[in-house]
Amino acid sequence: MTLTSPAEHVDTVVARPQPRRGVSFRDAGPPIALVVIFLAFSVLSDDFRTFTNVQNIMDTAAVLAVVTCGITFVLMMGSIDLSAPGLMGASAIAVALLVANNRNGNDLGLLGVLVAVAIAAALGCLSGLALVLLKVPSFMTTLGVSAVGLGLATLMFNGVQPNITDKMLASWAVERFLGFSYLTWIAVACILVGWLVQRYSRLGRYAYAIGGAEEVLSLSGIRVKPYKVAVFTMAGAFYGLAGVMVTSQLSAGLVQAGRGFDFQAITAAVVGGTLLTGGRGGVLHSTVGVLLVTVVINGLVQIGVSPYWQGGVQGLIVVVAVAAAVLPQRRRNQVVK
Amino acid sequence: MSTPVLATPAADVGHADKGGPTLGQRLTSFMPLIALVALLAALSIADPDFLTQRSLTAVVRTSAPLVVLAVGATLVVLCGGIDLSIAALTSLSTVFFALWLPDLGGLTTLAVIAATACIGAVQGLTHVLLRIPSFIVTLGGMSIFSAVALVISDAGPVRITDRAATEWLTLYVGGYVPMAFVVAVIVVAAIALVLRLTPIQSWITATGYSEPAARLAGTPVDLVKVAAFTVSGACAGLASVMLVSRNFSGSPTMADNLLLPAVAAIVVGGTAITGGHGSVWRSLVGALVITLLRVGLPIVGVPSAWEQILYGAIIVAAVALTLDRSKVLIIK
Amino acid sequence: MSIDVQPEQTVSEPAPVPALEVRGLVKHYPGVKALDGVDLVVRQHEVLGLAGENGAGKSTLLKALVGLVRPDTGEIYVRGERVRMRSVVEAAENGIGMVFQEQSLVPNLTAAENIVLGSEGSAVRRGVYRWETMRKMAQEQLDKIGSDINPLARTDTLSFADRQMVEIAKLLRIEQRSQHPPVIILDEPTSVLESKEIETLFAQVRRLREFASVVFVSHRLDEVLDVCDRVSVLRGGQSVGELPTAGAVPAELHRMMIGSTGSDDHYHGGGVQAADRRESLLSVRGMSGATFRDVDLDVAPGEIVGIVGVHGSGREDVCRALFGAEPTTAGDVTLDGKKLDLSGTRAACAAGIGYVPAERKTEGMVGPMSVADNMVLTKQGARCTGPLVSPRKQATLVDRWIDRLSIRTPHRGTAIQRLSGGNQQKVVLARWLIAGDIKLLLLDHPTRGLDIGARSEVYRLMRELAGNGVATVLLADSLEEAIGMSDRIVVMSDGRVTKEIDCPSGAKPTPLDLVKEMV
Amino acid sequence: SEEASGGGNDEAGGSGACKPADVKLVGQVRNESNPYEAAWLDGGDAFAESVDLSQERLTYDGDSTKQQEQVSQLLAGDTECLVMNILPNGDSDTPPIVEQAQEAGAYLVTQWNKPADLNVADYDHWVSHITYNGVESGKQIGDALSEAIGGSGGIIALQGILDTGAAKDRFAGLEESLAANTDVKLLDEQTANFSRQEALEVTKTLLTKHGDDVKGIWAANDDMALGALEALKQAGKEGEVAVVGIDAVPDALTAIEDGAMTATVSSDGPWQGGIGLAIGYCVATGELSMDDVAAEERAWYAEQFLIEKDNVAEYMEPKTDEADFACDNVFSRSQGAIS
Ligand SMILES: Nc1ncnc2c1ncn2[C@@H]1O[C@H](COP(=O)(O)OP(=O)(O)OP(=O)(O)O)[C@@H](O)[C@H]1O
Ligand SMILES: Nc1ncnc2c1ncn2[C@@H]1O[C@H](COP(=O)(O)OP(=O)(O)OP(=O)(O)O)[C@@H](O)[C@H]1O
Ligand SMILES: [Mg+2]
Ligand SMILES: [Mg+2]
Repeated sequence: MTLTSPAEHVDTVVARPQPRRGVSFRDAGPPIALVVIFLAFSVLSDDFRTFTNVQNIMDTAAVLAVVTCGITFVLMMGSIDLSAPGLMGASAIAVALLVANNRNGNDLGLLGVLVAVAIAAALGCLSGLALVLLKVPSFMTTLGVSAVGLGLATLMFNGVQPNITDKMLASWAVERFLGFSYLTWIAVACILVGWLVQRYSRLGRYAYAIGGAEEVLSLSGIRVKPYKVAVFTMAGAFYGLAGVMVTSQLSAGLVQAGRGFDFQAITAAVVGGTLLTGGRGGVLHSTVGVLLVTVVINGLVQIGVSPYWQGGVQGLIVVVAVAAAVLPQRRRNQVVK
Repeated sequence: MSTPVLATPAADVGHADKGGPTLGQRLTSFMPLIALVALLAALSIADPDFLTQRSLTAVVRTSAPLVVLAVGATLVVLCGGIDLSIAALTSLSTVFFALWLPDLGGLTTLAVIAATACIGAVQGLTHVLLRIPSFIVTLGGMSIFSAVALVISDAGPVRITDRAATEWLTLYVGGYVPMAFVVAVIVVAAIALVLRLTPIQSWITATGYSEPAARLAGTPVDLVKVAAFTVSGACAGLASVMLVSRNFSGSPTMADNLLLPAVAAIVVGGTAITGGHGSVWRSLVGALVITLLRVGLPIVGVPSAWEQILYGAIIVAAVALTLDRSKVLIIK
Repeated sequence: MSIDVQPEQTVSEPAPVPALEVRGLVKHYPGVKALDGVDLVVRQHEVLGLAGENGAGKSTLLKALVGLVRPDTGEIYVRGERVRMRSVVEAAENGIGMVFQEQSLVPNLTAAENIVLGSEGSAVRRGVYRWETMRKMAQEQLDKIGSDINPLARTDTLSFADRQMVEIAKLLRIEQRSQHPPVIILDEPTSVLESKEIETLFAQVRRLREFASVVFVSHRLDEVLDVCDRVSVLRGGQSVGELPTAGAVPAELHRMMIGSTGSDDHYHGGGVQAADRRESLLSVRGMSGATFRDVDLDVAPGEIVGIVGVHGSGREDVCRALFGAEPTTAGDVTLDGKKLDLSGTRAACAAGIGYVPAERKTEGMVGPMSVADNMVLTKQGARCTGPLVSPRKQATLVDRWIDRLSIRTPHRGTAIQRLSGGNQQKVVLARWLIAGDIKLLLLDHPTRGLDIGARSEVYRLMRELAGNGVATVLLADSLEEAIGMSDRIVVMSDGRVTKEIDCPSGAKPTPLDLVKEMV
Repeated sequence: SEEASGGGNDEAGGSGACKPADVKLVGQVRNESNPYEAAWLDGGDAFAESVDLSQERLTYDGDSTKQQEQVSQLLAGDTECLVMNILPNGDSDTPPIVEQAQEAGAYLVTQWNKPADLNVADYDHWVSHITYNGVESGKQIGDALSEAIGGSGGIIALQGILDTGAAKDRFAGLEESLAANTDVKLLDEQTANFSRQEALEVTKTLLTKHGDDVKGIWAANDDMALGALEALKQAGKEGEVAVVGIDAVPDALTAIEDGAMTATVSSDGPWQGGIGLAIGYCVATGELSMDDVAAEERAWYAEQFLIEKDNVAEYMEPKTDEADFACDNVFSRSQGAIS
């Protein structure tokens, strides 16, 4: 009976909604918030709207942008990553001890940078392995690995501050190209790489898909575990590079090089529209978030908000920015965690 | 309406009382305790002096604020959210306590708890009404509370001179059991009891596992979430009173570093960070494990750098042991 | 067993090696024997139907065939060779692929990516995506089944039916993957499709038969008889026989499934007369929302009103709006003479409205919670004495309803996600009934995925409730169901109510009548 | 009244009669991952070795609660001959440590942080509290900065963690200095939480805000001063702006030697690590009786020096003299009681 029902004539083909290409409306919130906040500070402070300050903002954003690049892939999978402080600390100390420095005779130059990044990547890999093999939530594995990283860093630090004398590494923070420091360009390169990985590589797309529906990937015969591990490893490499960048900025390897970057990066990513539940957003979204957060911090100093209130006002602006950004997408029954 | 009677009888439905939780499943709920005992044993082997009554008393006394904080936040986690503001709120309320004590005297404790409960409720409302992820709301809350605490305390500790108001928390029940810990256990028991005896448990669980389904089943999802944040806030207030009783002062940054330990306690207890599965008892045990790690490792003589490495390794191992994976399908 | 048949295939032989053979498959779950020694033969180039009640073990059997379920004992032979399926990949290499009962697409990927997922071939070279190749590959698959979906659309922007087409398009990639004639398994592929799409699918199935074997599961027995060459029947995890479809009628098949004679009268007659509908229980005037405008609707106590309409007609959203789950911009809604608060689901529940959503897995039930907890989730009062939960009261209540609705579950404490789809649906329905205070039931595809027996029980239940004065709004699974069950049918199109048709027993309209109005 | 409770008892109050070998030495600082505190613990080790003991090194990660937890745990053990040399995380952390130590009968020396109204003389087991005069150091470097910029011009200030006594005292010192040098103008003040990295970022922002008006940078510690130096380097203003800090960490000394930095004030980590244990050890073993500890030696300012280019060479090598730790000499660096 059902089969023979003549209802088949019914399904008039309605004009199908064409898929959105490029920027969609629901992605527009954070960029608009960025522009609004930027304009607001420009009006409030003449010092803010100078080119030097824009340079300054970009330079300041560089390290956070690299960390956020890494964390974005983890968040895209729906996992979380708190290991940035430990991994950055380990790589900062490692690179300071490997390039020309005041502690030992090493002078590995770029190779030293690579080794430091590799150490962080290995630690990232460790979080990933603990996640997939021990089935411990990433929240915990990364927290644990962060502690391990800090411990390693403290061991390497061994009581004496390593200062770098390496010309190449020191120049990253000082030399400029087209008005911006090399570090800023490194961050731009990272964002570009991150974006290409996200859009054109299997790793990136699978990370995105894992956030959307992990079980479906297994049903399609894809082994997701290696990809998860790879994502954490890649994130670790980004943090490692960020640790190296901090070392370049400070001319010294600090165990605390990554302090606070975990929550800052997550905030930036979420403000930019990457969902903590995974499956949405991406490197470009996160970059907008990084700029937004940096602009707020810089702007508050520029307009002279009391240091006592700085943190509070930052927090308020972040909440308001996110509220404004989600406003157009509010739906009943929507899950917000 | 009379309940309808259906023609087809149940053929061979075996819903007799077999098939309840198996032994294995029961065992998994004891895993946190096993982890705790194992850790204690390891520490005692490393330093036999560690296993003394005085030392254990000190551990449970120390753990009380962490237990209370973790237990409050557990409710939020069970609902599928997270509360990152607990530590900053505790710091803020230590300042409240110290500032209000001269005027309110014995009522200060209640006033502080009421105030933090309200602050928690405001965060909850912001979360459900504005649809902002709890992570962001409470992250914002964290920095706002810190700023307020700095400003109202004039960026410094506020000493309390009248210790009578918190004296009771420093007593020992039966000479051995610290009152603060007894209070913490009572809080846990009370919350656990309310959850067990009322429908709230299933509302929270449903919200945590599947919010859309819970909502469409008419569960008061928003109410439950706001309530969870309120309790979490109240617990932060209580924890602050415990800290004040220990430190004789309020300070705008006093408890700031308790955030990650509290969340770690929740997860080490085996509560799923994604929501739904877990319990406040688990967080109690988790908090004890974390406290043992925080104080035990350095006291038995592990050097600072190795202490961090061990801490990292042990919390991961503890979660590997305690998390009941049959309840959490996908580990993110 | 010792069937070491010659591996080389000689098609000219009278009895060619079966494409797939299963012997003595057993699978235990805690408290259930999902498979209890199943035998199954899938011949080459045939469409084999698999029938059985909810929970008979069909999905479990099929999952065992693609390596998702590890059977306790039993053997699987592919083209005469014993194989051990350990993963979907292995199954695919053996030429076996499956469309799952619950949809399995990644919502935030494009349709194209979903189609090639896991078998990207040349679309991904050395880990790098080549979007154009991928789009072409996907387009090719979609063209095969005559779907006009844009391959670069994000999957979660597609309708349910479109997503099903994407699944099938994806499955057909198996042709590229195995050099042998593939075995393609479709577990209830039609339950969410509309007639036209079902036709397209069947055309595909017939095309597939040319070069493949197909295993097809559906609870619509007429479909099974129509498209299959042969039907195997499962009952309680055991094979109870098979039936050539030529000349068979649904009743015969149904008898085999349940082991006794079933009633042919699915819809159980009954209904209210037009005269009884003077005062309406639910009255909707000029309700508008994002996807519907100016909806007027009346439902009398004891009346079942079916809403029909094509995809995008807005009928789902009307239902959700009445339950407070979708915002409205205008309109007066009264229930029992009192103005209805549409601000949230809670108010709706309190007013005596019940809602059974179509997406059971994500919206209907809380998977990891027990059957009992799911059942009492809404009407907490029913298991409480005062404000406190009484475990004894809950046990009696839940067990009584498990009996009443013959829910197959090992225990009331079993997680609902372990039940078969049909049994899950019964639990969800029971949720609204246990307190006995329901006035209006909104049923969105309540029989989706239910076997004929269960469906019949749901119908009987609906009648029973109607008899007790409960008003029902039904979004039916098929036009026949709408016609059979409704006292009145409201046609919606493009967000508006376009027609109301009285539908009393004895003077039912034909599907054709409705279709004319729906266009 | 000055001779307060310390010597009240006939058993000489807190003075102990421990055998030297029974004494247990504990040094507790925030972490071992900065040179100053690592050197502090090493100084403690050096002292312990000199009396054939070993020091238990504790760190608490700058986490007040963790510090309290460790101290309670420590005091739950054997406390009779326990000597603790502790760096409390903040002012508010001192009272509970003191009370617990008093109750347990352990010998306690605290450094740096103490609420002003907490009186050491009220406790007989809290042997001593040592600190540097923050107002003084803040003023000294403020004056040095004024001089370096020629007595007039704009400066910016980088504050420490706002709720620490050290940060406040040092800033108060700066204000005193500014009151004396009226032509020097404080353009801006921000906190960089004693952190090198935060200082880098804050300074960069302030440099763009005030541009060439900035002639000098006052930082509440050397770490921030070093961060500010990096910021100057990145802004291409190396050498154009004078920078001062406090603590005399090795990097800062090097910077002063190189002329990149103007001044710092010494605080001697290794000495602090040793002296606290030494005082406690002397009292625990009875070599030093609490009766003999003068009231002004219960809470005192340690000697500090302004280090500038001309005298930096003297401080490049840390020199702790074992003679400093002899029981009759432990208060030799006192600059007088904390007022
Ligand atoms: N021709 C193409 N070239 C490159 N990438 C493509 C192409 N087509 C689709 N994609 C990928 O498919 C994804 C989905 O496309 P679409 O633009 O619809 O969503 P989106 O904007 O990325 O999603 P979101 O809203 O989450 O940001 C894109 O992220 C993009 O990476
Ligand atoms: N993962 C599981 N754990 C425990 N029991 C299970 C599991 N999966 C299925 N079962 C049980 O096995 C039996 C067979 O289920 P199955 O899903 O195969 O039925 P089905 O014939 O496909 O039913 P439907 O027509 O409703 O889809 C049911 O009783 C079900 O409760
Ligand atoms: Mg996009
Ligand atoms: Mg099935």
